[in-house]
Amino acid sequence: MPQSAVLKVKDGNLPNAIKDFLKGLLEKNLVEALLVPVELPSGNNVMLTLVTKVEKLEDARPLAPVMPVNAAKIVSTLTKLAPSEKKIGVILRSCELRALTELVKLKQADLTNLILIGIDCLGTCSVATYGMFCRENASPAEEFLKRVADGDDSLLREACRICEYPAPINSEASDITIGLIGMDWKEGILLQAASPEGELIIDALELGAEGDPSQREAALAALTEERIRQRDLLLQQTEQELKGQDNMLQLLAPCVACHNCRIACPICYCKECLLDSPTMVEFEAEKYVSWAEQKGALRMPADSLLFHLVRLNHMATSCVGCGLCEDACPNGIALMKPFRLVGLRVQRLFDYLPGRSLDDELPLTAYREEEFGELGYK
Amino acid sequence: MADLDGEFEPVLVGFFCNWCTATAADLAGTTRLQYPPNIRPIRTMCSSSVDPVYILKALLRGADGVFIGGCVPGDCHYVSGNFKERRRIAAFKTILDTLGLEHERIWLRWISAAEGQKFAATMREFTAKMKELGPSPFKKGWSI
Amino acid sequence: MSSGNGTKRIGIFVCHCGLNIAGVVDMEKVVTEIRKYPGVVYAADYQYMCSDPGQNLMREAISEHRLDAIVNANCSPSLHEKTFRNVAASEGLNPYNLEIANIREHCSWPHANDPEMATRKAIAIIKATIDRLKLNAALEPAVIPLKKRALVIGGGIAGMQSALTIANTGYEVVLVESSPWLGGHVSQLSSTFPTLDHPACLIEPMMAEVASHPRITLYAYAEIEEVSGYVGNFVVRIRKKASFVDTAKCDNCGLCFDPCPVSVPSEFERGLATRKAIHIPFAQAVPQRPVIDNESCIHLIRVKSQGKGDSRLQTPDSRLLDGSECRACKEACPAGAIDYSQQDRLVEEEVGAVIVATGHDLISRDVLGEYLSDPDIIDGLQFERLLCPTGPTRGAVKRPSDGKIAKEVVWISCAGSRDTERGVPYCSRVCCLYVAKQTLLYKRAVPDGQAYVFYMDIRSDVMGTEEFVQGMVEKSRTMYLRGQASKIFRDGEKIKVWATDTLTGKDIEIAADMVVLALAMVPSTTARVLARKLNIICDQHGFMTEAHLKLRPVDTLTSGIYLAGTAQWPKDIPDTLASASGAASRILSLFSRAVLLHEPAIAFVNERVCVGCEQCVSVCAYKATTLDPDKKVARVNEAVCEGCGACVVACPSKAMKHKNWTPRQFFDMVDVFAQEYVGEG
Amino acid sequence: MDNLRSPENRVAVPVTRRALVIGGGITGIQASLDIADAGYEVLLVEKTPSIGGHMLQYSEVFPTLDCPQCIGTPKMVEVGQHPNIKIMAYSEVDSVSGEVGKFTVTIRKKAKYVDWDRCNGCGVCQQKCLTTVPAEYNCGLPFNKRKAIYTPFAQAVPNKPVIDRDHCGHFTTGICQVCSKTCPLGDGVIDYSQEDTLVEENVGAIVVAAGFDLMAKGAISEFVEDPDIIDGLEFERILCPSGPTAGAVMRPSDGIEPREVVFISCVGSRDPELGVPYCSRVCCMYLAKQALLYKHAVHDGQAYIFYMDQRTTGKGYEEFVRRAVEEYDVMYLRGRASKIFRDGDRLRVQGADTLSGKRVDISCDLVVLGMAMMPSAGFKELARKLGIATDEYGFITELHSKFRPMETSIPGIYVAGTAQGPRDIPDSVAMGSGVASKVLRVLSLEEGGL
Repeated sequence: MPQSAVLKVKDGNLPNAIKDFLKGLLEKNLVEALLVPVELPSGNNVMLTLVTKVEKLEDARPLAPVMPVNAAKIVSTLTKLAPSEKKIGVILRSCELRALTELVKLKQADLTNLILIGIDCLGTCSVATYGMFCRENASPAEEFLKRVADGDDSLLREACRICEYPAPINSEASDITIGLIGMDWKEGILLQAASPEGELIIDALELGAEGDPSQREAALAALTEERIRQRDLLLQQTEQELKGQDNMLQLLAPCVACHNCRIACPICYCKECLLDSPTMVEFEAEKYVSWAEQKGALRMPADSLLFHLVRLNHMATSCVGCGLCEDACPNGIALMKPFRLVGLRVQRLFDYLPGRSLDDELPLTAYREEEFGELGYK
Repeated sequence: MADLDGEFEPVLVGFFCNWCTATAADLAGTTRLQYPPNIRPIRTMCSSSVDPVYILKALLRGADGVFIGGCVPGDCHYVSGNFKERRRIAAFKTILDTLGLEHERIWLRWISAAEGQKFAATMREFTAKMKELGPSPFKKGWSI
Repeated sequence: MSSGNGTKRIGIFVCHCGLNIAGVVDMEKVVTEIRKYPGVVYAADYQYMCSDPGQNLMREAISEHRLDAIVNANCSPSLHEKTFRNVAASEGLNPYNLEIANIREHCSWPHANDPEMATRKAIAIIKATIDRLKLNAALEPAVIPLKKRALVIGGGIAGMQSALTIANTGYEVVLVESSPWLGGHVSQLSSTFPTLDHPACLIEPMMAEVASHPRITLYAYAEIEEVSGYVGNFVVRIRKKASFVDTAKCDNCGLCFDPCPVSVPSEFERGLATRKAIHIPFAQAVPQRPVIDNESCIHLIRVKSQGKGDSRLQTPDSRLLDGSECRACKEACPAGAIDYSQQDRLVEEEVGAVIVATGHDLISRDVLGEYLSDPDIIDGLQFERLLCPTGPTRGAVKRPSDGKIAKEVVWISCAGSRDTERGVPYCSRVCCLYVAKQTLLYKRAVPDGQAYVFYMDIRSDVMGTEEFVQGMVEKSRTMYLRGQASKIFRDGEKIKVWATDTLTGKDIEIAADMVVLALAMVPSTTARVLARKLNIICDQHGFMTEAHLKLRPVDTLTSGIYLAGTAQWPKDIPDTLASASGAASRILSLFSRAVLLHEPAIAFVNERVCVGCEQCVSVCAYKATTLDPDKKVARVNEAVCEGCGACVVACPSKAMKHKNWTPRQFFDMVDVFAQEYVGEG
Repeated sequence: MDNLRSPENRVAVPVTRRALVIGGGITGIQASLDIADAGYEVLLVEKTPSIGGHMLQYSEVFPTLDCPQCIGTPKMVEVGQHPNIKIMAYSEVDSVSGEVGKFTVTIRKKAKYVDWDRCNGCGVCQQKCLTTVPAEYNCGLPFNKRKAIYTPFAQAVPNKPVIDRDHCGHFTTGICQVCSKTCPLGDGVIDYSQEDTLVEENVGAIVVAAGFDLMAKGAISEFVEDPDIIDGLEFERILCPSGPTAGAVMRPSDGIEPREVVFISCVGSRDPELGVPYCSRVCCMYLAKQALLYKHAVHDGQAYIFYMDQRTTGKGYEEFVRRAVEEYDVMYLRGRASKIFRDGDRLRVQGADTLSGKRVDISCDLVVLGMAMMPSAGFKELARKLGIATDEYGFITELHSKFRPMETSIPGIYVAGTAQGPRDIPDSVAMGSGVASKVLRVLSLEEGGL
């Protein structure tokens, strides 16, 4: 069976080519439903939509450069209680695929009967920016892609500007990958299968000639290198700016304890967050007053630093850097950079890359007898 | 926070594993080994039951240092609790370190039930080190 | 006065311990301070609270002040927690409503030079203990029903010794042996060191007693299919393998053996003789009943293959297959006991405890490169068979290739043992001694023969064996050569052994008639699979791992499962029997209780909050936490949880909690300590 | 299988459902716990003032290097608090009569000169006592002494003191009454007039777990007496973190840290002429362990071990010795040391390496002798009182070394641990559990089942 194929782009219309590919999946009964971004009737946003009828794919916008919700969370919603009995195809960006892998390890999602379709992502903009961009452009996705490919990253969210994984890294978890990077979008894009089911799809869709991945790989390597450079630059700066209690408190000053950041986070999977639970927040007035007495005053709601540090402690090993926490903050706290920075450090400590493989053990439930020594810290 | 002479006396919280470090502390007492009185002992069943959130809570509320004492590697009463705790503390200290939040205030040490001497010596060392670090910045942070 | 749990009426009892505490800590100050603390309704101090007057003081205060929670401030909880909890219980309090504040070992003694600070610290410790106590739940030990019936896996001497010890003390035993007969490796031995007894005299009564014991249910030719449950309540599914002989009808007349056309190497004789497809291994085998081996019986092979529609048969004798079906044994049987249609049967047994006594095998010779597969290079167990008066040669030391008496025999100790490259790194413990014994018996059988032993260290460390080896060397004039054979190869009639004697530094060549390899002991092949079914751990070699090498050498980490004999590690017969009795006594202790009471301060799940992420499952060293497949929430097996609290830390939402060690209790204690200096500095 | 009565000789006698365990070391502790946990009463008789035995004296135990205090003291506490176990410390068996199922035992409670029923173990008397004596628990090492009124070690169970009459100022001079006067409980708790008392107890079965002692160094005449030539037990105390030197390795003569240490295996063992012919079974391992612990403490020190055969037959043992050689550069010399003598402030050990055939001459600071294990002192006398057979060295002869390793020549009296022969801790503990099953069998017999 073919490992890869070129998906021809008719009339130079890239969105249509991908849409046709998706329609093919439904028409040929390769999947019974598809979870894809679909343009809302309002015309200024897309949302993940579970599509079962081919007609409804007309408004599908798989290339829309916006991520209102991390798709891993939606897959968790769909499959957590019981795996799907019908075959569902899901389109996922790298950060969504990586988050999904983590959620599977955390038993919050089940891949049974899912066809995972990874797609290259050059980056996304905020929902607001996207809305504006839609008003200004007839084909916003194509225009956006072109701009980014030409080196203009001004529209990108900061998380995307430093994202070193524009392509899905987890080839074993996705069945098929739609490769855009390094391809001539007017001519054709690359489909790569990574599972028998992926191969079956390429075979069933009768796409013809095998593709040549080398062009994409070269472009991807260059892009990744550039992104890493950007990332290190930004994080280095972040580290200098943030060090110490005063700087941290400066950063968190606008925090009103709404905890939207944790709701947006694909890794924060708890039903009831410890930090919202009676254990952490229900105290008698007397207790609050005693804390106030100790330091002369007490900011209310209390414990903003505690909240963010405990959240980091819970999710840093699995943080995929999607940056949605920052987008969710009503007061615009720049959470992405410190979380990314801490995530990288903690992940390096255990040589762990979230989303790399379902077989990698979660660092905090494992141990090695010979590590770290007595202090617990290198 | 200061004793009668006005010298800084750190507030220290210790989580001691029931089977080893707490017993070593008993032995240190029984043998009348002297160490500074700053440490406030909390007995836990296993070092692996010390959640970083307890440590954080202690630090944010005004403790100047937190000590976790577990069994010597291979000796854990619950097979591997000390190893699991070590990973958690390593990760947690990395978080604090990255954000410049003085991870040096958290110590994890293995002290077996026979090591009364080591317990006393470690408490002396810990207290001295925390004195050297000075008061924790969280101590007066009313807005944390 | 309100508090975290304002309903408790708390009493504080501070002990002077003579001057041990009171000489340092200011008692009056402590009591005055503590009396003011929220929730405290009574506080008293006394010279020796553990003394009778002290305990009486507590009792009176409890009833007079209607106390329902108590902090005793005194010495380490390891000394008197039990004492004071008993006092509380005698007044009707739940023992978990009493906590100890250790102000002696952790305070007055190590801070004797600083009474001021020690007093402060004592107050802080007591206050923190009060706050923790406020949230203590009254716990009752979990009551676990107990099935007083034991399963013993393995019918060698370890298994039989365990089974008999338990059965003779009055409990029922289920004994499962994978081979059709009892006895294990010991039944193959010619004699035992150092006393040179015939093992049959000792194990045959044992086998007979097991087989006829009213309280032992014997499943020979059976395997453990599946084990579920936990201590006190295991459910075991046992596969009874088809023997194709109806034991109810068979009277063991033996008429079936001769007509059987199939001859295969006998396992019992370790290939030194043959047996038929229908066979018993030796005359005194227990139980007394033949078994048809479906791997070699051509009738059964044919039936099996026809069932699958497969005509490609590979049997020892293909002629017969071309023609008629063989029914030789069935035709010969006067009792009509042969039943080719018999099937494996699954039976279920409920037991409260399990002993694993699956024994050992010898390491496969294939891994030891230089040892040719030559008929005259045999292993120690084969030599036992040669020496045995009832063995294939009736005790004559004939070499397998041509039946000639072996005049020069070389023994090689540590064949595979202590060999990190090809074999196993450990010592097999019995080889040095059985090799010495074999050379002695060899000299008795072949007085003009010469024995050579290559060894690394002579390990005769069991009582009586040092003298045995020394005496034996003198008597038999065995040549002990310190060194390892570098090459063993056939040279015509002889087998040449090359080696270097490391004591003299000289190279040696011996032309031997026979070479005996003291092969390393390894766990039986099924050990790992069985361990997985039982949820116990194997070490890297496949031996079963004990709970603690020193202090719980016959327990496993899974409560209710114990180890006996060489399943755990190479052992000689006395150590095997001691460990088998030990495992039995652990079970007898267990069974002496009416029900099992389990420490109640263990983990529990708040199902409303649990998301089923299984982090608690991953970190539990005892597999006490599992996921409820229907509710998708964690579940704690109360019988198995040891109460370490690792799962609480692993649980991000703290749906998992540790009774009386809850996060809130830790927070409250931390708070007391961090707030001690309110208003200062 | 048990050596109870044969069926034809069975008589209807009531079984005393109660066991006597002689010896409070780890074997006796394990046996007592197993019997008591099964619901029967146990009388545990220990001749020293505390249970615990030799294991508590060790620094760390092979091959896991865990600390015996961590694993031993909880068991001791469990024994001390067990409702079914009665500890009679500082007591010895005086005589035994009767037979299986109904023994009568007379026990001598040695005079402690302290009323243990009233003493609460506060320890004031020990602080105030004016007389210091080398501590038996520390093998008489010079670093840390005990008082004339003492508990052998901090975690003793029972944790109550006894007066050592031979050294107590009251008995030697007739004047001193410091302990009595300073006792916070006042009158009569210290009782100089106390005498040995005999008590009679009925039991159904007896476990002998009297343990071992090391052969005295003086028994080997070829090695001179020297403070820096010590035995394995003394070195355990020196290595022990809670020992007299708090774990600092120092030689007894002057407290200096030894740079070179020579360990000699088989001193007395496997030596039919000067010592005993049998192998003591644990020396190979504990000397390897001591060499390793020595290297832990003195990184740049050098350890030499003279040995005859390396006997490392237990679980994880072989690997342990390999570690000592490969990771810690412990130098193994196969051969016997023939001579040790003082050379200035050092010692010289001369011997032969039988592998190289060369003579060896090592200058060192400390010599540790792996002395042979012997039955504990006074054991022959105990065996005589019990009427059980012993071998020529004094170990109890079991009924059959292969098949009845725990049964003595008298039905109802069982043996476990090193009283039967040298063995290590795992084997002793397993045997302690094993012997309990023998006892349980007797105690659970139906009326008339004997």
